[in-house]
Amino acid sequence: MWHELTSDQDLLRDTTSRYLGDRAPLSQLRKDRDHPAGFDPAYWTGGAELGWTMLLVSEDDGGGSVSGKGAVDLALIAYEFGRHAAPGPLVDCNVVASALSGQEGELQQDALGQILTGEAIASSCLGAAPWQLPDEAGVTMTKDGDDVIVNGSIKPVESGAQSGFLLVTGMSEGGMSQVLVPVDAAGVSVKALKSMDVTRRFAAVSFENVRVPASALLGAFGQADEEVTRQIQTAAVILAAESVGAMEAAFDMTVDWAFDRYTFGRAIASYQALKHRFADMKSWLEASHAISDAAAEAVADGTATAGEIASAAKSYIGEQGVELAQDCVQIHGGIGVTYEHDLHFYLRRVTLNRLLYGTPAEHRRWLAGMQIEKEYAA
Amino acid sequence: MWHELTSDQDLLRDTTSRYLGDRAPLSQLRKDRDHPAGFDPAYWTGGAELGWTMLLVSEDDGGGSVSGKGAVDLALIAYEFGRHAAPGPLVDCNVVASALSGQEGELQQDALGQILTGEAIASSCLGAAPWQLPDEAGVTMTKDGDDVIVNGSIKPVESGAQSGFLLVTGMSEGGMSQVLVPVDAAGVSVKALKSMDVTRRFAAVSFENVRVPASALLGAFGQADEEVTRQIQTAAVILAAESVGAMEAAFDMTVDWAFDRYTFGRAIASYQALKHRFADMKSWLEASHAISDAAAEAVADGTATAGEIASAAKSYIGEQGVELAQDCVQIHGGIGVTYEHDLHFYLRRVTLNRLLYGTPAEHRRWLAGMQIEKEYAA
Amino acid sequence: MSDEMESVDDFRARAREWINANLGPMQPWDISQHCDTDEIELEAVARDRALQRKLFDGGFAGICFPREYGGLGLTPDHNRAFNEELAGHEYPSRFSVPTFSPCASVLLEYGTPEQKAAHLPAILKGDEVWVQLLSEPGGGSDVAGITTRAEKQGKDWVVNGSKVWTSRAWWADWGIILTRTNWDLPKHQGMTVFILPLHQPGIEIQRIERLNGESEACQEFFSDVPVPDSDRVGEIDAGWTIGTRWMYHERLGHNSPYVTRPIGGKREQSYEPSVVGIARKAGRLDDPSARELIGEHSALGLVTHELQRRIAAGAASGKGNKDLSSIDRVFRGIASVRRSTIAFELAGSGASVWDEDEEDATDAIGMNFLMRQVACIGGGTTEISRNVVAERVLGMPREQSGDRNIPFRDVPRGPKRG
Amino acid sequence: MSDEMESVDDFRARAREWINANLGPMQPWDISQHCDTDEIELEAVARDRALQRKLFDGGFAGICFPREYGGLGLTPDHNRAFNEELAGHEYPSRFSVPTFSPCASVLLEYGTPEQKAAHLPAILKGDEVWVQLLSEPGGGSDVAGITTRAEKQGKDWVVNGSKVWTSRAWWADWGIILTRTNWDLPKHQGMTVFILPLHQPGIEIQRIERLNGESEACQEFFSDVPVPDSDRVGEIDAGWTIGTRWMYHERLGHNSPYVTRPIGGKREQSYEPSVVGIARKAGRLDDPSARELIGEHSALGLVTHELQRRIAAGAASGKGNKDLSSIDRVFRGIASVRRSTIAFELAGSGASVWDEDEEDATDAIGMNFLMRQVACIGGGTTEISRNVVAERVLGMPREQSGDRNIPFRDVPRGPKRG
Repeated sequence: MWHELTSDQDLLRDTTSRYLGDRAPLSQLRKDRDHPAGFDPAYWTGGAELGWTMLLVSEDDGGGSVSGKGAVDLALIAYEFGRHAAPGPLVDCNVVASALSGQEGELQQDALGQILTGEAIASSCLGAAPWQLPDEAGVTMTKDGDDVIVNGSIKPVESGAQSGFLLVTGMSEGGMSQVLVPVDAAGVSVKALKSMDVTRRFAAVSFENVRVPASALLGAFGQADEEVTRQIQTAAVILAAESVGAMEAAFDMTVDWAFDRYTFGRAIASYQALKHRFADMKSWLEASHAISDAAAEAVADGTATAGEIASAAKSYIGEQGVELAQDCVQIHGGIGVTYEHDLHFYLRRVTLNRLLYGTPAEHRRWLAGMQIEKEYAA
Repeated sequence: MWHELTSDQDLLRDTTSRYLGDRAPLSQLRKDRDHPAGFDPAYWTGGAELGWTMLLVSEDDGGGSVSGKGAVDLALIAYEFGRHAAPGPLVDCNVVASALSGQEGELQQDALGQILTGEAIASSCLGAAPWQLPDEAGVTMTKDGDDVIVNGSIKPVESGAQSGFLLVTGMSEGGMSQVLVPVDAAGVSVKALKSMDVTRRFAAVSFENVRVPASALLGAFGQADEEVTRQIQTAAVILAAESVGAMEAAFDMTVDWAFDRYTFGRAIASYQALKHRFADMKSWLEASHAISDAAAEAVADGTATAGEIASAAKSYIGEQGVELAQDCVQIHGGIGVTYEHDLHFYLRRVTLNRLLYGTPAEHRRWLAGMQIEKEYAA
Repeated sequence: MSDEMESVDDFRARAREWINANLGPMQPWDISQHCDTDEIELEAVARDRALQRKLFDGGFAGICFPREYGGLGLTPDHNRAFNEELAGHEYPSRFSVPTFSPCASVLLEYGTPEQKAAHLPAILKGDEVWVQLLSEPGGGSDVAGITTRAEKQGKDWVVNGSKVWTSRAWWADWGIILTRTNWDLPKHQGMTVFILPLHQPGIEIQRIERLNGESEACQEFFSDVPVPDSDRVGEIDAGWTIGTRWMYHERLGHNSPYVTRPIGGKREQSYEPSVVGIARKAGRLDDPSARELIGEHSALGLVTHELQRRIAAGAASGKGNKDLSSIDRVFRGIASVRRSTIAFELAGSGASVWDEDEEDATDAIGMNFLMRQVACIGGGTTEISRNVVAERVLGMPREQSGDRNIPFRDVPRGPKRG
Repeated sequence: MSDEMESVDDFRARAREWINANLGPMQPWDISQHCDTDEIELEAVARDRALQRKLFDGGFAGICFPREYGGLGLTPDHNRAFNEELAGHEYPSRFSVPTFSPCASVLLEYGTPEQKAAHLPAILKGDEVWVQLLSEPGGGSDVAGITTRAEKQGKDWVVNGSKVWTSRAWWADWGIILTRTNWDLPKHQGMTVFILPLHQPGIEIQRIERLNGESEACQEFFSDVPVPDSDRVGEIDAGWTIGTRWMYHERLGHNSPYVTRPIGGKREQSYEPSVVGIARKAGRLDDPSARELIGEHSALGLVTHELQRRIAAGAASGKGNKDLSSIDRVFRGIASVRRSTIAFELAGSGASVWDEDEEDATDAIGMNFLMRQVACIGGGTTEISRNVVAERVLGMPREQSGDRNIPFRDVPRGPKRG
């Protein structure tokens, strides 16, 4: 994480760290393995009180950041989520909250209020993504008079089965559109899925001729491309910071193991082949910190290269985070793949984070597109 | 190489090995750096006398193998070519010779005779390849009455500027076609190119409305797909075996170096981080031997899986051969990138072999196509 | 039965007839010993015990075991002939490894006549399933670094300590165990081998859950477990002599002449999901980069197969060095990791999140990926194999060790002691 | 000139004026010192000598060097101000490294007054270009393992041995050399530093051709080269004290306050070929797998840049450990290798075979690929950096070495001696 934090940022991070240590220790997460949501509602509302869902929301709408750079503050929390393999829809609630901030509709304001208090969970249904061709979209939206009709299905949707509001992105004439849909709207069906994670829950959501009024639109019909891009950058920042936290936890416990574990009368930390692998891992870890921090900063500032840096973070950490965690497993040996050991919580975290909001390959394709556009323009 | 060779095979390999050691030591190759062909004609005709160009040619046409498995015998020679980083168009002359074997036209028989004695060199101009989409072909062929008109350009063509005969593959109606074109035909132009290799020479060849009679066709117009596939398999076998030889030479000299080179009072062979890298390299080398041998055997026998195995060899060795050679450079340190050191001859060999007759990525795509076809058929 | 040995061909013919008359077709659980629930697994064990008894009663159990212990006293060629005839048929797979090899094999070579008489016939009749109690927590690749102790009490012994990674100990009957009996000698001296029944007071068996939910491996805790001296195998403090031979039989595994299992016939069915199928389900079959991954997966599979053949041929020809198998082990580990990763990459989000009601749920791909390093850990890590390749195949200097030529009690075993 | 030091701002203003009046725009050869032919290189050297003389005559040479040796006696802030004003202008790039740092810097710290008077003004006037004679054949990462010897003859010395990887020694004037003077002491003791003119009988300078055809590096062979004791730097046998400081100045390199070179202004031009351009030329711009490679290349570039910033920020804040730069070194090496490989992969056959008459010939891509490991070798190998990260950043045990606390003559140096 950052070399220099303000004291307010330090407090924010420290408070979350202690809260997670108290309320979501790994022993608790093991117990909640079959819990439908993965956590108690009080855990989430308590976190919301600490500011987990407000950092990207304008002050007018009841939000506010700690440092003036909401994405940077949020990355601090996400990092702690990663270090604790913490449950809870941090990514989706923040993505939806930031999308709703500044939206004046009644539904939007109501949803935002509930997300801010933690009373409701919201999910993003990314049924179309900027790295896809238009015909690859999973959700389509059409106009019917003043209404918008939504069709299609999308998975995985984080906390879909626990969610009150769905921010749905679909392909429509002219570009992408986004609507906010209460989960109980007619034609919406949600099915809980199984996942490789222990702490987080996912669902499949489908829309069958779901009709919503134009007032449910966020922005103009067919004009959401820029806003979607911004949301994915936000998600990339949170996921990257989470994965860096998880990588660091896995790395630290593996370094400790290497000092404690003796074989042939020597600590395994003394074997050069392992020392060199630790050096490589350390370089990946520091590089991940660096690009994660840079992405948070660039997205907070909305710089021209924010998209490139966010995709670089998402793709680099997506790939290298998993390789680091797997190398930690390898160095642990057989014990590293037991359920009793803590390592797998971090392995699962980075593995799933790799896939959410675009895989490394997808972000690389997107990044190439940006690069090509820039060079052609030059 | 094979665990079990017949005594005839052993003799063939040994004779070539000694011939190359005498006639093409690295000191000579250094001198011939700016030689237009990279070798004297007598070197090549001498090699032809040893059987370098006859192994895939039927006895009726003046050829003959040593063991009954021409591709296996040829792989033994190719392996020695790799170990010596030897000059000469072994791949192309054999590909063309095997294509001409059994062809009855006058031109074909004349060309084959000259290739067998080494008097003429022949090159394959692969202007269309099975891993390409038809519209990606570099050469097209059309019918005009009884003639075939060839258009397009293709590079790199091995020994193109030294060649007497060009076996040209192009896209035509119905599929690929192949014609044999004397290099002095009207409309053919050959331009010598620079390459990263020191020992081999390449050219660009272009065809501008080159008109050849139907008798120049090998097989029927538009029906050459299978034959082209077979030729690429043959080329893959030779290139793979060559690269295995080059890998082994690079690996052996690096193992020697690791024993001889002391740092901090210890042979570098005693450092575990390097020992483990040598172990990995050894596993790549043995795996390359294994798949190279299997490809030669399968292509010689024309088994149903010959295509898969040949592409596996070409793609695996193409990629891992280069990685092995580069790791050898790394372990040598600065001296490994000097011109005076021998290592770069092998690095260049495997690097260029990686690209000829399809890159690893191209062979993987082709292999995937075979796999998909097989599973859909099942 | 005459004293002259039946020819392999005659034996093969007789075996074929009996097998066809008595054994049903091979079942999936004969290859993969994975069972969805413990109940199903116990049923499978009972079925295997009965099958082993059927072989015994039919006169085909223990083909290479001596007649005096209930076997047939025939040659490895006879065993191979039987195994070839067995192809495609059901068989008692839970007896093959580790019961016959290494356990019964070690017993046959080093057991007392009384021990052999007591246990070998019981094994051949399907009454006893054995496990090997070798690995220890904190032991890993350093097999000879065991600290489970056996102490003399009168003329008998008491065992304390723990063993781990014992497959399926929770329903097995007997174990062969390597213990430390003398702490004043250097590491490789001072060990002794015993046999003991697994289910007795003083032995607690815990199952180890893996991160993918499977729990076939167990850990055993020994608290003052009494072992009579008559259950000692081999000389006191000479256990490592047995240990090296034990590990030889372990490496032989299914290829041991003491093991009954089908070989040849139609190629063993692969339970790996097809990457073509994975890519199709993910809608990526026409994506060129997905095709490159499919091709790479396929190429690595072929290379793995050919390398294995090459190493085996080298060993068979006598030209190869036995340490060459470590090359294969390194390669297989790396290739398997890459192949799991490719499958995961091709599956997209389906590998991590799935609908369990769907026909071809994709959970296995994700779990295989999470477990991918097992290919580089199980049966000796790739790190140890790399040492073997560098030191024994390439002849590079050995690693310094901190446990040679000093009393085992002084060997550094952790920062608290160091 | 008054005794009161000129303010940085005043100095900056005066420098700006002078620079604008006297120096032309920056030329490509100011950044890349590569010249296509030796003739062109010698012209560039002459031009740099004249430019350095122009700085000296203009009163802007050696800003941080003491006045008594021809410098200005100002502070690093003044030097930085000058360098910032120099942005975009031509400058004597062949003097910056290694002449000013480490050579002149070491001379300034350890030279005798006579040595400093003889050489520092000559350097500042553009009369002497220096090289460092440090690495040896067979030395590599083990810098202190040198075997080039200086032996006393009367009160003077005779040098024998060889140094290597000396950039551009073939046209340089003087060298600073680390030699071994006592073989009975342990490795890090028993070394002594001297200075000597490069072009004299007894010194043979050979250029080293790299596989890409470039030959800027040289090897020097010393045969009974006489060195007067007055050209000794520092105490006899205490050369490693100087050596560690010498390497500090070498690491500082272009960031040394003794070095004049433009900083800031428009970002330094990259000579790396664009991978988008490469893919376009190869006709692969729309191929999804090519796009993944382009994106990976771009991401690695961004990550490299951000990691460098992070490590620098850590160092600047004082929280970082100086060994952290080894993390950056490992990462840059690996990332650079991968990026060269991606460029090569995207170029297809164009990287290996090219038409030299074409506008944008692709030979550089292939040569970069063949030379890719230089990124993991030059300036200390990644292997050495990995040791530093493991041992000094993570605190893991040090490698055993075979050369500590024994007389240097007994250190194993090869199988023939071992």
